[in-house]
Amino acid sequence: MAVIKYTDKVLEHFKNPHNVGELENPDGAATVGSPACGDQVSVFLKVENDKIQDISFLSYGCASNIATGSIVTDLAKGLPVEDAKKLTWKDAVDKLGGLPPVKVHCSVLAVDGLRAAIQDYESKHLGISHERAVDESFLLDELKKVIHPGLGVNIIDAKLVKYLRFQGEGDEKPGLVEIEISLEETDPYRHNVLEEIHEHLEAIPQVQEIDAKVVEY
Amino acid sequence: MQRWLNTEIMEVYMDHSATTPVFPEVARVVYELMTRSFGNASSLHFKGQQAKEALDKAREDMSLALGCEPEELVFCSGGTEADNLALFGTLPENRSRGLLTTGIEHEAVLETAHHLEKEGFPVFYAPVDAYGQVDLQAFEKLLSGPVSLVSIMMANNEVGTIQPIAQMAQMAHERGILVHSDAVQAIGKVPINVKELGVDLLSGAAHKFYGPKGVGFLYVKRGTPIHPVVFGGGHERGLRSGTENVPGIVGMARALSICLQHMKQNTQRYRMWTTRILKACEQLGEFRANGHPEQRIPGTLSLSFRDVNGESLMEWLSFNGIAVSTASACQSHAARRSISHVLQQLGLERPFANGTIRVALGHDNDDEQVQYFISRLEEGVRRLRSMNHGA
Amino acid sequence: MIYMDHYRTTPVSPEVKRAMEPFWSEQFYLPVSFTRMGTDTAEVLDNAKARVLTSLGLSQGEVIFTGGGTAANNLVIHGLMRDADLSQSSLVSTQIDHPSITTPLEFYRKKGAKVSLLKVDGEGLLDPDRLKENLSPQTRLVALTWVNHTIGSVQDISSLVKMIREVDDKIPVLLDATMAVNSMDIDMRDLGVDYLTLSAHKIYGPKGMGAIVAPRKGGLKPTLFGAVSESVYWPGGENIPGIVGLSVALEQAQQRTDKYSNHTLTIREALMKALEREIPDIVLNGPRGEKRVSDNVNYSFRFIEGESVMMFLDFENIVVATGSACASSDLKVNYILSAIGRDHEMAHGSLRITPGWSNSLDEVEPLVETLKPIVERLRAQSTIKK
Amino acid sequence: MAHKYSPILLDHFMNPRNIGAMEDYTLQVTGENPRDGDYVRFFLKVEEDTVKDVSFQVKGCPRFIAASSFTSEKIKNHTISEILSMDPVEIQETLEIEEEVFACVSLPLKTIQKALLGTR
Repeated sequence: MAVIKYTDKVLEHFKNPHNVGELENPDGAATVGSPACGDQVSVFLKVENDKIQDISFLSYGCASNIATGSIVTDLAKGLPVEDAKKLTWKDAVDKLGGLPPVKVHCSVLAVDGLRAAIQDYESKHLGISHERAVDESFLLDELKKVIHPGLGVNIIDAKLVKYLRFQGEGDEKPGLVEIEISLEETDPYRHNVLEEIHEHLEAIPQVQEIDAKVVEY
Repeated sequence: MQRWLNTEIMEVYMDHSATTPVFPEVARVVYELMTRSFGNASSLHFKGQQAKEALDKAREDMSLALGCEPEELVFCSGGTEADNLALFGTLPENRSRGLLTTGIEHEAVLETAHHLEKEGFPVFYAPVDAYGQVDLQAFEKLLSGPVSLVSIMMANNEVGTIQPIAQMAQMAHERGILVHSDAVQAIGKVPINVKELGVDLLSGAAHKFYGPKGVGFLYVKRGTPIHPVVFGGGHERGLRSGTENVPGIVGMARALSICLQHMKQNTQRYRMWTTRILKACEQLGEFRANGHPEQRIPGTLSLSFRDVNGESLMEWLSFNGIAVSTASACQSHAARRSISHVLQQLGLERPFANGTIRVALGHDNDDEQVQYFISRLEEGVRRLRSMNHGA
Repeated sequence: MIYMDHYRTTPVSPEVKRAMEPFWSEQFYLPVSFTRMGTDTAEVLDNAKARVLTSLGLSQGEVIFTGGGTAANNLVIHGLMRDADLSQSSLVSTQIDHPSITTPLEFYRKKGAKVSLLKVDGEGLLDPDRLKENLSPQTRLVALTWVNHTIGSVQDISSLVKMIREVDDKIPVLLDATMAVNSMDIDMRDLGVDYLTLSAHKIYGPKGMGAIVAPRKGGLKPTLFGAVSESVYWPGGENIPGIVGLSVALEQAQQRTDKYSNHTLTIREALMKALEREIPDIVLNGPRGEKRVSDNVNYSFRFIEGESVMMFLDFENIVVATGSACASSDLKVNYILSAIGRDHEMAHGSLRITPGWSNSLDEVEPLVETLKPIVERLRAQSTIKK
Repeated sequence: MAHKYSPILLDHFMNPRNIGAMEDYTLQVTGENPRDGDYVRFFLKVEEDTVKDVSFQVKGCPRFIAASSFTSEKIKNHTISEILSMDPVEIQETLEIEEEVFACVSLPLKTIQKALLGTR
């Protein structure tokens, strides 16, 4: 039964989250996730000589969404931008003393928000374009953000995605993503995983159509 | 009606195979959860958390006691529901393969097997010897038939014989066949480790081991393909929907742990009393003890007396304050069989089968009660025999 | 402590607890013919059945005690469909019925039956004409939940059943009365339904106990098999304390429906007024007034998510429920709120507050006073603004 | 429904009247229930068309023993024609046994009636 049991650290960061709010004219800002899926995070950065001088976040979501936002901004504050980029959702979860598998996706979202804000800063101030060609490896990285709530592991590492194809320019249907994902009929999170796949891929402009099939092998 | 009795009536309960009184400590735990921390395990808030923690702890304790992992236990309303889930939940939709069981199973498996036959599933019944143990050669031959599930009870409810489950599980697994065992009569009385038994599914019912009525479990080994038969909110990993009966489950776990603490001592007590009872029965003459002499649930005795009607002997004992059950009566009006399907399968001659009672000793019995029972039994048998051949 | 989640579960009442007491360790035997202990127990079961029938206005009929409310609904649905030709069978219910009705229906849809889960209006009420359109000679079952367990909408059962009977009086009607038993006086003689189901732990009775009550015997085929003792539908050793507990809880509930509905209605009205006065940007889920059951309040709080609100209330020892996906067992957003037209955000931000006997009017003000700053604070840190 | 023994039935079971064999009987007859091998053997002393004395041996369930005991008491000092007109339903009602469930209750009287008819 996915009834959530939070550690005291999580409750502490939930009750009194650090770095809440919106920075005046931030050097980098980004919003990831969506209220539709019950989870959204906005991260704001102020950078001085390549260090994160100030950072804040806003959140729409459950207790772990708020707690992970708080811990990630704590970890990133004062770090050189290059080191902040290396922060992983596992660092956040460990700092919080663990998260139930069903809530791991919140820490992924918070780290995602931080990286997106950094990319926003880099493209605005350093002219680095993060235009990455949208291909299968790009999609694989995106799908690594989809965590299976029962396992607490992303669907790529959990080897649930059995087939992935992206038709780019020159193929018959450019923009079409075909995925086969293995989920048992009695898996209570079957619906949730499919929804998250659509949420992540629909955010990519080059993706026109998503054909996600569930297989059972 | 008391006028001819020379001794005081003593209330003695010796039908523990039918049901058992709840341990006082278990009743207290159930009350506590029923009235105060009554939270629903599925809810999030701390009221729910209290129930959730109690449920998780119970699940852990029981899995430790049975030698499995907590997620491998599916809680339900009792042994009957667990057996139905084990059979209906694993047999293939296309009826290509069916069930291998025995003719001496408890109705919860036997009636389900009969229904499956009506639905077109192949069902095979392995023969048993005079003690009630499965004939392993015949069993092995039957395994080569269209079988996808073996369901054989760990111990028989009437004669107490314990089946060689581990051997049968090994033979079945060599052919990729799932194995379920109804262990309702064995749990709390003999040590059980599901990994050592090697079964894929195992059912139990709390009211047989001094736990609350209306709660039981099915052990489902991780990875066993099984689908639910009760649909709804997706509780118990979707295998048994419906709000968890937290007070019942916690009571069941507590009852099992108490039984395990007393198992060694109780087994010795029951063995000692069994020897004493059997000795008295031998002296009465024209007597059979049914079930395997050693591989039998300690404290379970199936006693057959020639030229005695089992129901009359039971009534005589009942009148003297002693509760036992009889396997030979149209007493179970629904079945209206003259003698039980188990005794028939064991090939017991009819004059003996008709005079059969089942005595199931329990935690709450003591020496004085056993002595009182023996004296009443002797008098009852002599009395009833005198009625028909002027002994 | 303010416990206002009685729709999730209720404590066993002292009277029910006392009634169950003898059957744990003293009178623990099962109904067995020709034994004193067994026949005493049989009488206890007969009295319990009689108590259930009379509480629901019946002098005779069938009472099937089951292992819970979900088990009761499954037993009726499987019992009607066991030997039916699924390709010629149609099953009808609504999109907002309880999962213990909609999920078994989905099971039969996958096996080839036609299943219509009808749309309801924005307040969760079923239009009789829409039901009428979906009745046909193949209709094997109409299953309805009297009071919705999330938004408290009360279906107009008498007119719905009257309409069904006009179309065809042989169509079996299952009515899940679980959330209606506390507040609504039930007389099954005028209700005209074939099977009524209920769950004990929602009416101050024990968990793990449910019941099916039918004016006429027969009609269902057994789908649970075992040693038949008192009931061919729920074989095996009877849960005597549970059965006694359910029957006493039902009797008590039905004797006090007026007192209960007045008690909870005053709290509900006060709570709704206070919330709408104190906290902006909130939307009531489900109907107002008569069409809403007396003991259910459900609001969506815009711009924030429900699990966080619940956790903060939890810290203050206030217990309510939420429709947020984050708090649900399968992370799915509350299907009932979606069915009445709430978008995901509104569904995530919903709170269900369900008072019961243990609550009083003077708990309303502290609850709202505690809730107000929580909502403001969460809105302040939310990514979505007005 | 769990059946219950009536007090009168229990009395006849615990204190069966006229139990035992008889030396100087004029007529002996045995009735057997094929289903479960229960049987009753009546010893009758018949003088001037009247049953002066009766005793019986029995192996059976409590209902069968009670019915045999009650029958033996009922036919004592009655004429053969009176006994032939007796109805087993009366026994079943006095002992409060649902006949349709326990057909064996009427076996004792029918056994005697068959035997007495034979002597005509």
